[in-house]
Amino acid sequence: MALDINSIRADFPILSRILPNGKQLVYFDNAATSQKPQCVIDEMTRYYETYNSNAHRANHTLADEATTALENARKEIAQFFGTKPGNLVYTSGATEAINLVSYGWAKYNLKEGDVIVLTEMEHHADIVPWQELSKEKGIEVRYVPINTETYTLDMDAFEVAVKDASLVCVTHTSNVLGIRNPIEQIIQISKKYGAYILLDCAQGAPHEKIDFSALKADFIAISAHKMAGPTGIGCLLVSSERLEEMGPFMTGGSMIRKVTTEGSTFQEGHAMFETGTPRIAEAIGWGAAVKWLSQFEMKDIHDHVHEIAAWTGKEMNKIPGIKIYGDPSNKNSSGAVSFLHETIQSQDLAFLLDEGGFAVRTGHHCAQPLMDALGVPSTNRASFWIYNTQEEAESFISHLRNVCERFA
Amino acid sequence: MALDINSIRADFPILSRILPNGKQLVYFDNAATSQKPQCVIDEMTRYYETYNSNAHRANHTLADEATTALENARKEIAQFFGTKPGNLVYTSGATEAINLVSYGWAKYNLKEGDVIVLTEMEHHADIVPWQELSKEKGIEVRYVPINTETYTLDMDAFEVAVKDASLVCVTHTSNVLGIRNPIEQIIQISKKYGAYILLDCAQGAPHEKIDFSALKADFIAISAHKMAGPTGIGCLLVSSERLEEMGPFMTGGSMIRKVTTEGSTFQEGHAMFETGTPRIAEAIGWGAAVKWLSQFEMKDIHDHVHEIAAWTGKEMNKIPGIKIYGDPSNKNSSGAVSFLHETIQSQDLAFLLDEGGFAVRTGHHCAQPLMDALGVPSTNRASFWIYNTQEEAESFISHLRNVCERFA
Amino acid sequence: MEGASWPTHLTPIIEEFKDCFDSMERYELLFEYAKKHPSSLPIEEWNDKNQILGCQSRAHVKCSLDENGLFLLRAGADAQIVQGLMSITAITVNGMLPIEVAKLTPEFVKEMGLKSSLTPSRANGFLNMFNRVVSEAEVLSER
Amino acid sequence: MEGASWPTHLTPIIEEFKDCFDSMERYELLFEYAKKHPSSLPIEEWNDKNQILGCQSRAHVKCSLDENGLFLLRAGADAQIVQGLMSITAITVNGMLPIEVAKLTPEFVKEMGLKSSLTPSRANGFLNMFNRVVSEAEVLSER
Ligand SMILES: Cc1ncc(COP(=O)(O)O)c(C=O)c1O
Ligand SMILES: Cc1ncc(COP(=O)(O)O)c(C=O)c1O
Repeated sequence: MALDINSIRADFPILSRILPNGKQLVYFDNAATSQKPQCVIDEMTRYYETYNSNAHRANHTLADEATTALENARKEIAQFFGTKPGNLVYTSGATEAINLVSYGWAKYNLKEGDVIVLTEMEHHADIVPWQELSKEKGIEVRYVPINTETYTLDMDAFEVAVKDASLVCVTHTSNVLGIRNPIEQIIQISKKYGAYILLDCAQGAPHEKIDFSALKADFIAISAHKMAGPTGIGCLLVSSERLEEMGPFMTGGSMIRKVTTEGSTFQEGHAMFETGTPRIAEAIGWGAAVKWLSQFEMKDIHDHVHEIAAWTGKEMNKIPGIKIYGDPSNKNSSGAVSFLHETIQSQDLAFLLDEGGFAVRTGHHCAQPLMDALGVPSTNRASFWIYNTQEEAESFISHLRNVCERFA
Repeated sequence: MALDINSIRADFPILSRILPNGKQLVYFDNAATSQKPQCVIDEMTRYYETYNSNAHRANHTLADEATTALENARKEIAQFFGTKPGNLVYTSGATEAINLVSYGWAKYNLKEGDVIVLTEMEHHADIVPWQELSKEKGIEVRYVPINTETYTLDMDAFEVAVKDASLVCVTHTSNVLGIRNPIEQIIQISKKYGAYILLDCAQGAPHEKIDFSALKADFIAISAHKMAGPTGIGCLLVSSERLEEMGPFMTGGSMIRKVTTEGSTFQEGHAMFETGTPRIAEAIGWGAAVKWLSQFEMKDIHDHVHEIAAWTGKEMNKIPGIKIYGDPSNKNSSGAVSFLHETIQSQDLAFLLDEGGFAVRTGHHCAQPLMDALGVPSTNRASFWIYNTQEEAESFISHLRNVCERFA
Repeated sequence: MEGASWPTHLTPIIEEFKDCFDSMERYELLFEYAKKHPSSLPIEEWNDKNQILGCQSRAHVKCSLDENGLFLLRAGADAQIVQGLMSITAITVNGMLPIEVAKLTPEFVKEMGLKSSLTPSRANGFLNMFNRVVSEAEVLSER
Repeated sequence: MEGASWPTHLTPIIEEFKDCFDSMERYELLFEYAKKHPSSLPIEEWNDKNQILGCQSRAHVKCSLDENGLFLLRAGADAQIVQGLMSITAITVNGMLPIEVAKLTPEFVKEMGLKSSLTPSRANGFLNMFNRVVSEAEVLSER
């Protein structure tokens, strides 16, 4: 079913923003963060205005309401991702979720000589924690290369790398290339060789239904802010088997069972990893975002975004001097289109696009190893989501063509 | 100058809340979390509605506005705490701030046999991280006892414990007893013996001007949500000397300088500890909270709260069967008044107070070692802040008296 | 909902609560029921096995069948509100067939005007105890 | 503000920018200035010492005094917008006394209608370079 984009746009107050230079905002920086529908903003406001209270161990009405809302959000979000509330650990985002796997699971379960497999297209969030662990514990980190013609993972190299690996950490979708990795195949091969699997779904979750139970991954990291939710929250989805193997990471209140001056015992399950005052407003906001998203089929969102991205890619290819990194025409690609102009430097291009009201991201996108593989220091990246329109893409292409003609 | 409480109350929409049982909310759970003034809620809404964008490496208008707001908030908050923006590391709260000291400083700088001094009145957030570090690195943890008559720290025992200590971790103000520790003296003695000092100011910051430069502590942990700010954010204040000694904790995007498949180099200063998408809305909200607080003298807030707490304590003492833990009459005490009834169990009392609309907290308050020292499993705790009134305290005492008469 | 979801011998107790002037009076009544628990579990028998987890106060439950194969609930909690609710639960379930007990819902608490005792995050004291009773009844009915 | 905060020989350039039809035209003009940088720093001389930190693009600055003790700014950036601004800065400061350069503010960029190049979080390319020039001028004026 086609989405009613006009009515969707009406849910996002920011989309009518006029920039200081008088231009209408065209927001094409969705891979960095998405905008938030009014209902998400309102739910957080309602929390602060009517029932703000610390959660857990609640013995008054407000605390009870806040705790209930917090736990209902967990249920809602867990269900959205095809898992149980007990398998969802709230974190501050995908980055903290991956650090939690490193500190809370790998630290306790991997040993010197063990192998972790990454790919060249990982975000720094899925590289640096493993490099640090590698330094500390003598773990070997391997990088699966990408084919720089097709921009896809070298699956032969993957199969070689995974043979004696303990953990495979792969991004569902590249935030730079928009390429969606063959995660089902990656999971299947990893399992064949007995390796556990962490999926970085920061980019995948806004574009595709992530069904944790069906995928049978061990860990999945997600950020709320890229999928209509607020800043400051995300989660780690973790299988019950891996959860059992985990030990404490950050410690303090709430995650304990009993504290004495002699020592402490900890809660079990997700509670062991959620210490301190919870991100209450954030969880409630994310719950509202997931509810908002649930009125659509993720497949429809993907198709809509893909259509714009594919068209934009096609038109960009017609502009002399523009080179695309990735393959927006691929049916599985997400809405991220990375490109460079051969003579207009990327920061300059960003400025000139901004002058037209177009918000695109420019830089290494926290993926320097991928930049190295592509042989460029940075790219410009336009990334689309549910509320973007064909008209926006058309005006973007027309402005880009104009800029290229005048500044090349 | 006396505060205009009526006009202050008008800033807090939640205070006019009528509970489901028809009672007017009387919010006395401020030590758990404070309420938020409208301007704080509005600033976050304005962010989401008009300039939401990922921050840093900004090359478009929205990203620029978001980054500027994020960094202005850092300046505002740092200034409020008497320090420079570079000495403030954003965390998710006081708990994460203390874990950051443990993982980011102590792990790199303490060794087997070193001594950490805590007190019996610490919150679990300032106990469990040190117990964990102790297990991992063979560090000795000492607990300074409290005098259970005066509810104050045994300073003689402190002076003995600190003699060969490397780090002293003390709460500025007890969240259970309301007792404010002699932190200036503690810092001075610690320095005399060459021990570094971490102050847990989660409870201190809402009640007193925390001047990091004047105090000359090494680390200070703070939560925004207890001082009119949003959930999900707090900070670690850290001296430039200690900052230099710190190494990476959570890793990923933003905190790096350069990532290659061979290894990575990191940013310096606070940037090394802020990885992933920042808590943008939260920082902006906290900035607004600090601005809101800045219109008052913290001393006036303290005096106002102290007056209510002292009066409430005095009246409670007149109710047969009620025993207070702490000394609300002490001029330095914060607005937390812990109490128990000799026959009405604390959970029952919490329920019966809630029936009257009074939100008080009941439990071990994440301070089980203190509960052990006091010889009780839990307390009821009423805690006051800037917007509470003498009238609220009077109706509370009258309801409490009634409950005690009927249920004892 | 069709019909009452509790045994008829509970109705007079429910009525008693409904007749209370206000919630304070209801809680007074509940405290009285706590004192006249028909089969309270003495503190000596409280142990890890019969403890209810997730409770903020200490609460213990022991379910068995009497010589006639009928349900016997023994429960003890240090909070009187929880103990009062368990007392009423015991009055309700003692002497019932376990298979009947297994079908019980805590609906009656709402009817008594003590709804706030039922919200899962707060008084999980009582709700957790009640759920334990129901699941033990299920097990006992399968014997 | 009282009076212009830039040397008078900058005024014709500022006027040139003010006469532009729109921002796109202004940036075209800026690109031209980037090309006619009076004393650009060749890429061979870019090194860690003269690199501007915190820039998103690569930018390098070398300040010195000529034989007459007058300021000479050599700068190179791979972004043309930054290079254009540095070119105009060089036109401005070259031949000035270092003590005068030390007093300069980047006000003229705003006046030229390129304000958005000045926000600290975005184009810290140019701002950081400019601040480096001013602080090196300070040092050089104390010689
Ligand atoms: C004294 C003290 N320290 C630390 C904390 C932990 O703060 P947070 O839960 O915001 O991380 C609290 C709050 O409960 C506290 O009262
Ligand atoms: C693929 C990928 N992984 C991880 C992250 C990190 O997410 P966050 O910054 O929300 O922690 C991002 C977002 O930038 C991403 O695109």
